[in-house]
Amino acid sequence: MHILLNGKEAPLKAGLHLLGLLEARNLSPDTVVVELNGLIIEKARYGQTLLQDKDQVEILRFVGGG
Amino acid sequence: MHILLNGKEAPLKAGLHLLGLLEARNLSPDTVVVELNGLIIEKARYGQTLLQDKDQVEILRFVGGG
Amino acid sequence: MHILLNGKEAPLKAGLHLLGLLEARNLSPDTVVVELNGLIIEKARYGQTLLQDKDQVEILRFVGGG
Amino acid sequence: MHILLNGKEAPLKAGLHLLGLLEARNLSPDTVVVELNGLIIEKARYGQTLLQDKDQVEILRFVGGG
Amino acid sequence: MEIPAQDPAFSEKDALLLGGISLTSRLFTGTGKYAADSLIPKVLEASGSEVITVALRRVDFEAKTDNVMRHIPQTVRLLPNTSGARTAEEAVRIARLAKAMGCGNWIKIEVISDNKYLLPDGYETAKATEILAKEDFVVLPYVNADLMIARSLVSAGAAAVMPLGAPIGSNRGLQTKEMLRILIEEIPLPIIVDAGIGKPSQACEAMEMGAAACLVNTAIAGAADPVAMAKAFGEAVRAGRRAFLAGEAPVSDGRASASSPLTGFLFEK
Amino acid sequence: MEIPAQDPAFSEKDALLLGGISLTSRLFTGTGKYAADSLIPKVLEASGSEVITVALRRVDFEAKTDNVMRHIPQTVRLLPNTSGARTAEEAVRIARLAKAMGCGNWIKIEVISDNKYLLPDGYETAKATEILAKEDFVVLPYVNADLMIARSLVSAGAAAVMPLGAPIGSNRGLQTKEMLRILIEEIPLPIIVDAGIGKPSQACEAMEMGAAACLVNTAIAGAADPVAMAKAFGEAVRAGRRAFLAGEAPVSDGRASASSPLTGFLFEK
Amino acid sequence: MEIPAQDPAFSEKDALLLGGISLTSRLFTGTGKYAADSLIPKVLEASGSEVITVALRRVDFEAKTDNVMRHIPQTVRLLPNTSGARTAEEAVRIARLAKAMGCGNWIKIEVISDNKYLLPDGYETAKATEILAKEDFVVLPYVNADLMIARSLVSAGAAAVMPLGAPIGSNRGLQTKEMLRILIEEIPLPIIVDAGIGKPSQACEAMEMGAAACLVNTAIAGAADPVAMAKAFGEAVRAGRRAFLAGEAPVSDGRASASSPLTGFLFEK
Amino acid sequence: MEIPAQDPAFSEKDALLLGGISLTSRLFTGTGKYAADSLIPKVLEASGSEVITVALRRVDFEAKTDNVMRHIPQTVRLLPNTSGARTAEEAVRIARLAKAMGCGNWIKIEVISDNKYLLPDGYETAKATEILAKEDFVVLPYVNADLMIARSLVSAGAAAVMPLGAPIGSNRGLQTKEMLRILIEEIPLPIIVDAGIGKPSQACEAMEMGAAACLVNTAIAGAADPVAMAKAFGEAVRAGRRAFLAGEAPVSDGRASASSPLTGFLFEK
Repeated sequence: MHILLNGKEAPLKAGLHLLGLLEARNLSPDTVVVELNGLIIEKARYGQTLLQDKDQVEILRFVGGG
Repeated sequence: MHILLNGKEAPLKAGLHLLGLLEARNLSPDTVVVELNGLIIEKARYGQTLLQDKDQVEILRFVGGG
Repeated sequence: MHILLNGKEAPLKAGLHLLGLLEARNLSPDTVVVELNGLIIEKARYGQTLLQDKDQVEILRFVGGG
Repeated sequence: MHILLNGKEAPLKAGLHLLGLLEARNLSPDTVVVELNGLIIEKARYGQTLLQDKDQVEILRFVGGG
Repeated sequence: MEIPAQDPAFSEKDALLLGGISLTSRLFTGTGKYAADSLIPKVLEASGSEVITVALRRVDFEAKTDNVMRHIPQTVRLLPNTSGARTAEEAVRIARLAKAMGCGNWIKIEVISDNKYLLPDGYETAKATEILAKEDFVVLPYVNADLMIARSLVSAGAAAVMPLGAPIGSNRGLQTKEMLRILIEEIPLPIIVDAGIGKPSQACEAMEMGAAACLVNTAIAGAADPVAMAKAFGEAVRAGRRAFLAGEAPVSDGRASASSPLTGFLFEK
Repeated sequence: MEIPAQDPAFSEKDALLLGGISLTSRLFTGTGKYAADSLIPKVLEASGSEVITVALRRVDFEAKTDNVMRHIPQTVRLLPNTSGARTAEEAVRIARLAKAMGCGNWIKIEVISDNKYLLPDGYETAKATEILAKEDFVVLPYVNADLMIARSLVSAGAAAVMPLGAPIGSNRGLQTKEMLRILIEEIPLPIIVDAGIGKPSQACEAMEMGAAACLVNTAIAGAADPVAMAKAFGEAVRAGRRAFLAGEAPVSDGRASASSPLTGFLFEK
Repeated sequence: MEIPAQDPAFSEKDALLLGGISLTSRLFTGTGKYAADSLIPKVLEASGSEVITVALRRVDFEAKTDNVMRHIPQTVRLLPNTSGARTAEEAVRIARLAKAMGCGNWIKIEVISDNKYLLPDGYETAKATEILAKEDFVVLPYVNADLMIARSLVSAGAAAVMPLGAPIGSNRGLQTKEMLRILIEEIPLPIIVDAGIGKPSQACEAMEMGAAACLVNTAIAGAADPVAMAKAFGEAVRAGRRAFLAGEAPVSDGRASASSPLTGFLFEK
Repeated sequence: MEIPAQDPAFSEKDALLLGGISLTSRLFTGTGKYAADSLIPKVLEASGSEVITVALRRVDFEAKTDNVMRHIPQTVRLLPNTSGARTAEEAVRIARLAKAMGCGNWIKIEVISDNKYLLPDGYETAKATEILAKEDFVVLPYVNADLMIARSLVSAGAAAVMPLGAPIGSNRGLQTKEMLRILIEEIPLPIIVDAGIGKPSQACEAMEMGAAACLVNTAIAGAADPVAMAKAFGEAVRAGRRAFLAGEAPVSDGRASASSPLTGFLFEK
């Protein structure tokens, strides 16, 4: 099983939810926004959102810009 | 009977064709373009195009412009 | 007897010194500078400097300028 | 014997006049102007002007300039 | 009318190809605002202009007006404009009427809904361009100096792009210079600076920058001597084009550079 | 060499009288910095220039240099400069030597002690002008665009005033425009813009402002194609002069002004 | 962080109302290109800026990058941009994601498909503006200085219009001045000059012209001392605004006007 | 009067040393043309200016005029000018009279014989400077932006050089920018731009270029609200100076340079 994470393929462990994915990457939910298959996921639902094979996940955050 | 000629009402004599209208106004067909009810009329057909009550006629020509 | 005061003729009373001239015009010595016949007179000497017939007196002060 | 020719020392042969100096350098009198010890020499007198020890000779001509 | 003599070598090598024809002169002129239309042929002759704009208007039955076409020689290319149009649709209607006049298929698209600065509407202009280019018009759209609008005109099939230098008739010159330079560099169509050019030196500069041509009306028609001014513009446009081709000398960032030799001075020791 | 054909009517009516002669062309050219002096006659022919500058230098006995005079037709007026002079005295000495060359009595006074920007010394220039004018030179002094210096040159007997637009050879254009305008208005002598003109459009603008002539060297000599650039400058100077005489149309303070009629629109109700 | 003390009277009377809040400072700043993000709070403090832009990017799992938000005090208003968007659709998507970050509903719309000059696409920008304004975003669109585009943004519900002075990051100043002036006059929304401002004097001039605010990034981030430069921009923007309100003295068309009295001279007879 | 609070660190590090004193403010102000002299202390306070010019005139016995000195706090440095002088001799006479007023030994030399443009006479100014510098005046000569004149002032013992930006009172800005830049680079004395500055942005730009200070009169006195305008000029001069010290970011020759990252876009594949 794989997901497409920020445009790149990444292996997916069964039963992983979004919050787990963030924790695995050392990312605090406060500092990012997540889009799953084109839909924005509310921060409150990260713990309930299970990832599935071929999910497209975008994790973004603010960076310096003009 | 009336036509709308260049946006203003004008009386219409029965049986008048476009060429007659131009001649009555001293306009040479070569120097104008005519739109009848929104359709451009070919110069060659001015003599055959009879005017009817409530026709909208636009007679235009080139003027100085930038 | 006359003096030339700021370019204009003015009558001169005998025995008048510079300080008297200033006082007669309600001018405080602090606010002006005086040139007598082309020489600058020190403020301390206004009381001793007698005016004579045909003296050229210039009394100037600062005004707004750029 | 030497002359100072255009700021540099040059050996002088006795009896040389200006015209000879120019000819020796392949310069046509028409194309130059000559100053001898600070005085301009007329072209007509080049043949008569004998050079002497320590003469300061300037030979100039027009060049491209703006 | 005689086209004034020009350097033949120059013209041959450097024609402007536009709408399938080859133009020797890179000065386009307008016919508006002249004290008398009879000046127009003289202006054309003096300027050497081979392309001339006209507008389309209702015949005014009250006024005994002159027919401007009497004053335009058949040798020049007519470029009717769509002045009066406020939308793409209106511009298309005027363009079709203009073509029906039988004087060719060139059209200058002007879509303007702003009455104070007469600034063009790029989006409507692009829409009209697309429609008319498909109907085999040679479309010359008048637009703001905007790269994205210009690119949309390329896609729409324009024959050239005509960005403004300043508001129409203002004579304020190349106020949009920064963007004109970008258009000239980036757009693979002739860039013809239209509107705002007030002096020959400004037309000259546009050409030096690489513009393909300039369109001038008010600055000529409003001059005290329009015919002499027309000639001046013709010369200035040729000068600017020639300078562009000749390759300008580099500009210093401040320092001087002697034009006379720095050696051989009389006073050197 | 043939002087290129010009509008005869224009020339007759508008000659520049300078030093007792009447000039048709208002473009003066320099002879410095050319890749080869053999370009000079072609530059003269292409530009139409009738006045040309040269410098005076020591003959270099080591180098087999060309004689620049071989390339200058006798029909043009020679304008030697005093480049190299750092004081009035040195300028006077060079001027007298230049006159002794037998090519006329015109002299461009340059007194420069600044080696970086080559900016002229107005006071020394005025002193040299006064001395040389009394010796019947036709004196054309090169100066900063400074009204009081220009007035001192008038008193000193100059034939014209030649203010700079920007440092010599910089091609930076009319940086001193504000002061040039004042000189043109206030000084009762021809104002000939010298130095800094880098493009034909800048020469054109100087002429539109009312300058009597322009002197150009580096911008022509440094162009990729000097002969074509010379022709461009000739055209641009004529264009600018013609525009000045033709009376420019007024410049708007911002608003547009329609060039096509504002009535008779198809869409009026 | 303390907002630096400002003239209280000035601020109270002259707040900029935008998106329902009242801003004391009319300088908006960017957060891009800093040598270290830790400079950002110092720049904010020095400049007094109360609105700050950020971009939205994919988290880079390879790089151990800093979180820019750690450096942005909560007292300032966050203005995320849609950089990266090439179409209205992409801009809308980024805007929604940015809002989901929970830092407010302001959005700077940037739709750019030109990689060399980074010039914005007005039509796509207007489309995105319309969609987002309906979703209760406070929309600040970045566009070319084009009157018709600006009008379409008014209709679309923009909170302000942000025209460019010159290409992003170019530091070339107010190259579009002619059009900025027209936008300020004609558009009933705050005009915030964004992009191209390279020096405090240019920001000052924009404010003198009547701009509502300026957005500056590269000119601060690229300075040798960004914090000092931020302070300079803050002062310059206040100076320009104050001058606008104070009513500038009239500009002469050329003549002088003595600043000292013309009577009472010592030398009068 | 209180001098408004300024950044102490900034002031300490960057004082302008002139005539033996250390100045915190780099804005010099004039006292001419005010609707009422009672505005002067408010203008001083708002601007932070520490140097102020006055003129010397004959007392007018007919008019009951105010004494301007009543409105000038003793903490500011008085800079009398020699307005009215047409020669060096007249300027020297006025300078000595001004010094005899007992308000210090600073003098701004103005020698003007041109009544229309009020342009200064550099040669006479240098002569007066030389005489007065030997008499221990702190001499600040007002001159055209001319390198050779400025050098003669250095030799003559001037404390600073005060070149004009445009004619006095014209509010036309930094028309002499090209030459100001050269003076700032080449002259080892403070360059104080005097005359012509019409807007805070122009004063700011002069300071960014490296001018040591600006002198402003008409632009403040002629504003609708002179006190607010004075404050604006004070801020702008500080901003410009700070920018000069902060090291400006480089200016592009045309291209853009993204201020947001060019990687990590949402839409990358």
